[in-house]
Amino acid sequence: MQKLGLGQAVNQALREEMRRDPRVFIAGEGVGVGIHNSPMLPTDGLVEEFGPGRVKDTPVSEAAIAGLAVGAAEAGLRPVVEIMFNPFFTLASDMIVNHAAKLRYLSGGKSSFPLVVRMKSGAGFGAGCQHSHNLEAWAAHCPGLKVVMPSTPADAKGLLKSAIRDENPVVFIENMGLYFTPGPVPQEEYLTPIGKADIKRQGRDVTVVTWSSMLWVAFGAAEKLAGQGIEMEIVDLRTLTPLDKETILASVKKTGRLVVLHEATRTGGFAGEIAAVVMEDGFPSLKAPFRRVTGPDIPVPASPPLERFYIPDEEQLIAAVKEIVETGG
Amino acid sequence: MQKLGLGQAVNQALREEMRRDPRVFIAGEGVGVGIHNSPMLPTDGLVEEFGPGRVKDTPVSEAAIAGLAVGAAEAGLRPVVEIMFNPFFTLASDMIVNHAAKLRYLSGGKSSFPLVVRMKSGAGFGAGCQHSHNLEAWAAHCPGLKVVMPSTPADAKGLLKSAIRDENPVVFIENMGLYFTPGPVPQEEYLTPIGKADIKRQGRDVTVVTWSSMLWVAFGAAEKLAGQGIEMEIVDLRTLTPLDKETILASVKKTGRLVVLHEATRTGGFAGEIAAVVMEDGFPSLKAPFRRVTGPDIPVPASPPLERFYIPDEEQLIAAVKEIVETGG
Amino acid sequence: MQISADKKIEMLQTMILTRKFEDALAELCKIEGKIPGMMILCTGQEAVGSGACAALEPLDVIITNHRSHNHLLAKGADPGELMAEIFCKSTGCNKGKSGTLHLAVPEVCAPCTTTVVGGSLPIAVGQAFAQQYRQQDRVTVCFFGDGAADEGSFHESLNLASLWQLPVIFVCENNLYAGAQRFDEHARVKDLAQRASAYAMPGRIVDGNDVLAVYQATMEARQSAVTGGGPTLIECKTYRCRGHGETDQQLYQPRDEIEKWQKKCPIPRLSDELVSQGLITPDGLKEMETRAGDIVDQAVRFAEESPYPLPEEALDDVFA
Amino acid sequence: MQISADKKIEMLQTMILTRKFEDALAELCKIEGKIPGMMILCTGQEAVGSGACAALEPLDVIITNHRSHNHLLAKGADPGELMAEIFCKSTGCNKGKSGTLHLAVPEVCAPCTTTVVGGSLPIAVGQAFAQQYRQQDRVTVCFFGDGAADEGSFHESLNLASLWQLPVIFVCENNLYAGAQRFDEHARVKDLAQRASAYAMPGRIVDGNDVLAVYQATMEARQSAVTGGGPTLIECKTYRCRGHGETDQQLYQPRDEIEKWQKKCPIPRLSDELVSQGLITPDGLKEMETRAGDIVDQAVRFAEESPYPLPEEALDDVFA
Ligand SMILES: Cc1ncc(C[n+]2csc(CCOP(=O)(O)OP(=O)(O)O)c2C)c(N)n1
Ligand SMILES: Cc1ncc(C[n+]2csc(CCOP(=O)(O)OP(=O)(O)O)c2C)c(N)n1
Ligand SMILES: [Mg+2]
Ligand SMILES: [Mg+2]
Repeated sequence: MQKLGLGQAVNQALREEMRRDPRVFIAGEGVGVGIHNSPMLPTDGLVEEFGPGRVKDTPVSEAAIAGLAVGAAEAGLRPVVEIMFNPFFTLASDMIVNHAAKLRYLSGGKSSFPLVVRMKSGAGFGAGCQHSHNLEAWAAHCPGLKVVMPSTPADAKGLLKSAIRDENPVVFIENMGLYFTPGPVPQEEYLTPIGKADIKRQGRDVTVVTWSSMLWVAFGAAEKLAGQGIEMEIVDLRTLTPLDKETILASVKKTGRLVVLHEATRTGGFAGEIAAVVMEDGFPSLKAPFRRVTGPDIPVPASPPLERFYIPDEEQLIAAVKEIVETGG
Repeated sequence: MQKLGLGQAVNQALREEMRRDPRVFIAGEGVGVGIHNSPMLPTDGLVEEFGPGRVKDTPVSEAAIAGLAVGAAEAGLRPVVEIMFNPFFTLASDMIVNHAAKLRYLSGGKSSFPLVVRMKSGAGFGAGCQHSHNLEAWAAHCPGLKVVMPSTPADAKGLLKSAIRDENPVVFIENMGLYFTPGPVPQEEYLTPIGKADIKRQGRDVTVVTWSSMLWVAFGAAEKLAGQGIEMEIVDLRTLTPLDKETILASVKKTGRLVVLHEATRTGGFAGEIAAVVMEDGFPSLKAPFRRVTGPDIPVPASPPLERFYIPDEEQLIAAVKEIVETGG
Repeated sequence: MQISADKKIEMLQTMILTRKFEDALAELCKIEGKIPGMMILCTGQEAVGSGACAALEPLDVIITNHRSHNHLLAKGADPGELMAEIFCKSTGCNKGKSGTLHLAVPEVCAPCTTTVVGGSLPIAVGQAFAQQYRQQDRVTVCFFGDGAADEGSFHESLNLASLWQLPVIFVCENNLYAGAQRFDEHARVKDLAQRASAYAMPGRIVDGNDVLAVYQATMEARQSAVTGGGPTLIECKTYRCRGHGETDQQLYQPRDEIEKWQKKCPIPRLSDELVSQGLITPDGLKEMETRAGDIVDQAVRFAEESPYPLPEEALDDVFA
Repeated sequence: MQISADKKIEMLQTMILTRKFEDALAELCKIEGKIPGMMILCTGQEAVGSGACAALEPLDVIITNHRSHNHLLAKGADPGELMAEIFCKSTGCNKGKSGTLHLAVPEVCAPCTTTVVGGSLPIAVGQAFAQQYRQQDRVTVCFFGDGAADEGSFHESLNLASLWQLPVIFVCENNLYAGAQRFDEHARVKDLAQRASAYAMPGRIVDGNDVLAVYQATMEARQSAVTGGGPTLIECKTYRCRGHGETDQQLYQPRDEIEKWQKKCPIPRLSDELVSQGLITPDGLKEMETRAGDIVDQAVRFAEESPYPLPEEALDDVFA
């Protein structure tokens, strides 16, 4: 099977969908001609294949980029726009949250807004908190939006293709750290369903719910814990909304213990939603307290030791798991 | 004691602080001369007392309003700016989230940003989802911001005065429905501490954590349930961040049961954070599943029957409480 | 440019219909519980939407804002469905989800109305982009107020539209007020049309109470747009004769200013001209008014008699 | 206006110091693991910050952006603490929290640097408002790029500053590129200075490679601002001789364009003039370069020898 980085997988999805459907176009800052030239990047080579009529470089104008998508989607196109980094979601958020997500409802179901907003996210680049700030919880709190955060190149390809074909606005968040680690991606056409979590590892002792790059932290911890006789089940959410409650609840029913792992800051992060769902509908299964392993409640700092301190790691996850496995009933 | 609506209490707080401290100024759309003339409104009469030099009417420019606050706060003033309605937080959010909340950290603690952003929120006015959208969970997910949502006029006055004196950026959200119901407010000078929840009703059977206008729904339900022998303890959060975990945990320890009630939409709402905290640190106290009573996952609709359907009510809360009181261990 | 008698009469009709429609609302909204939410009317500004939309083809798009009734009626929206939506009834064009503030009528190519000030502009850019992408001979008209011209979205939208030479016409309804702020209290520039120069875009100033002038300016802008000449900013100078909304007592608007502008009302201005030119008889005019009144009466009756949506319908239409 | 020899020499010094500072960084950042994050340099643009800051008083404020090294050095920031922060060390001016992108130096009235494009403008407006509110004879200079002039925040900020006649000077560093986009690919207007007319604000075009012209324009704008004349937009036409950041291969910048502009380098332009006017001797110039080199060497040594912050320090400084 071909091995691609997550950015390359995104690239392949964009290419396939643009070839399939002439209504698909992409727009954003540097999506055509950019300052970085690397085949690992999501929009690499697209302007060469599809031309500047379908690969639109925009000014530095996030509200206009998002509004372009809203208007063009209603008019029948399939916009895939890029907001360069997750913190700049703020600048596009009126168009995405007050418009893309609401205008269909406001029309009484007459209009639709089939658009995708792609964003890069994630700490680890020494760029600091104005470039690294995980805000998936914002989008996930907005009815009318779907929120997708793939962890593997294969999922990224299948999910992005589904997002482009979805009749609704989809926020698609790519962790940049995943661009540079190749993984297997089926060459052929396939769609990965939005709204379905994926059990990436089976285990009987504890359920770890995670998404995006944190999956790989979970894998690392799972391996080490396995050596100590603790079997972690890893639920890769893939889609935050609509949330696949069934998969989460079934796993917690099996293991009786829940840890949520995400890179975003702790308070108000999406781990809370998982906790609430399990406490509502899976309470009888629970044998032990809940644990969150998340970024601390600080902006992402630039200096390497500080930034490493920010990013959740295997040790923290292992400690959290052990705590509830040991103390739990 | 004087009886004031929440808007009047805010007005009194603004007046007292502006008299006390010449660095305090207010700015926003229509904060001086507005389209509504009512003594119940928060900025009524301020331009008459303090003049247009300290009560600044701005153009319809939310980013500039928020940026004005950021710059002026760093320069040593005490800005209290108004973003008219909570959904327009989107337009100001880059300045508030990427700047007010982060620039102190980015300066290594050298700069500070003592500013208050006031916003009106709440459904119930038939204005629809572009005016009514409760986004407190967004602000509460941003390290560096404090988030205050008073439920009573007395709290509003004391909390806003604390917010204005706080050295940090505070997001202060006022439910418009509370403007028109007078309640007792001490005439004299007092400060209500930010970061402290308030037990508004003692009870042994179930803890209801709530904030802002939903407190009054909780009161109504509590009274009815008391008639049926169920005693609700009501924890009025008042401040979402910093979150007063101690008060919540102590209450749940006492009652063993938790319901969170908020007007915002369900998925990704701040109820999740409360659930997570209790499941982390209060798990052994819990006798029953958790329940959330919240707005459903829809934009706020305009039509009265639809909007009433949206807003959480006493019946829903009573049903949720009974469910866990009856089924719980 | 010669404007046909039929076209002029069509515009007069639209203005009269709008006025009757809104006069009825002004009364109805005083009745407690009758109409939910704010009531935002455009009395005195009817020439803008009526003139601009008269210059459009049916498949041209409009994107409008909180002060939308005239724009939508002028584009051909059904008055009954509009009225029912304003009443928040299930027969409304948006099943009661939108109410008066976000009326969306995709059937007449008015697919989105936004009350976020400045929100109409980026969306119009997107619509115009789709028209250009598909090489349609269509344009998008974007309505917004003088206040909206201070939002960041105005700037980003005009820049992008000009850069890509999109077929969009930005129609700024400068009614001299944004909320309680007079124009010169929120912008120091004398004419908003001047702002077009920041994007190398043509900017035109039009007497917004002269429906024929608005029509003509829009025709020219449309012609330019469909022949690759790109966008135009048209500033229509007009006046908000009523308050921002119906609960606004207009304390900040000088009485004599209001009266001066009331005398410039676009409706008699055109009807007098048509009568004096013999294009319509006084009886014909009266008949036109009666007909408009009937349409509005019927719309109100339809709205009044329609049921509210069922509570659970609130859950519909979030996702496609 | 007569510019004193001392002033000219001061500006030359600043430019030389910046160049040496950034030349060192250009080398250092090639070493794996040496400097975290992006490396964004201003080679060829040193005249802008050097000229503008030379026109300021110590208590005047500057708010800058991602391309900030020159602005901060020109305002008097300590090169060692800047360098240490760029190295992300605990002795850096922001204890390693900011790194190269958000250097904040309140001690020299450069309290915020933002890498959100366009973010510097609303903050500068707030700073200038505070200066006006307190009736200080101070101004705020806001640095931003041509790309930032397309953000909504540009528009809202200039409108508000003009409306309130705030003492702010908007210095637009038009280096012909925003990321990989040439100026004419992101804006159709010929000169960004033109945009000032949208706010009834004076807009000036300055040769951004002529430090004396930048100084003079800033002096005049400052004079106007402190005497109640309000804000000015100054467009400094210059060129980004290096890539957007050091990993940018500049494939989209024509080779001959780069070479043409390299020949216009502001440093020899001024130093040649000063030498030919006898204001400085060739030896004096060499000495000046040596001194700047020593300062940079020392700064690098300080940064290299400084420790990283302790991991747990990440938790400090969120709240006051
Ligand atoms: C983003 C945003 N800010 C504030 C408001 C509140 N608001 C509604 S209408 C209005 C004034 C708009 O003035 P203008 O654009 O001139 O339109 P007009 O009402 O005069 O037609 C304001 C401030 C809003 N709806 N949206
Ligand atoms: C809001 C926002 N959008 C996008 C970016 C990514 N970005 C960083 S610098 C830059 C180009 C800025 O160009 P310009 O303003 O001309 O400044 P220059 O880099 O030329 O100095 C972009 C798009 C950003 N930092 N912030
Ligand atoms: Mg107006
Ligand atoms: Mg540039």
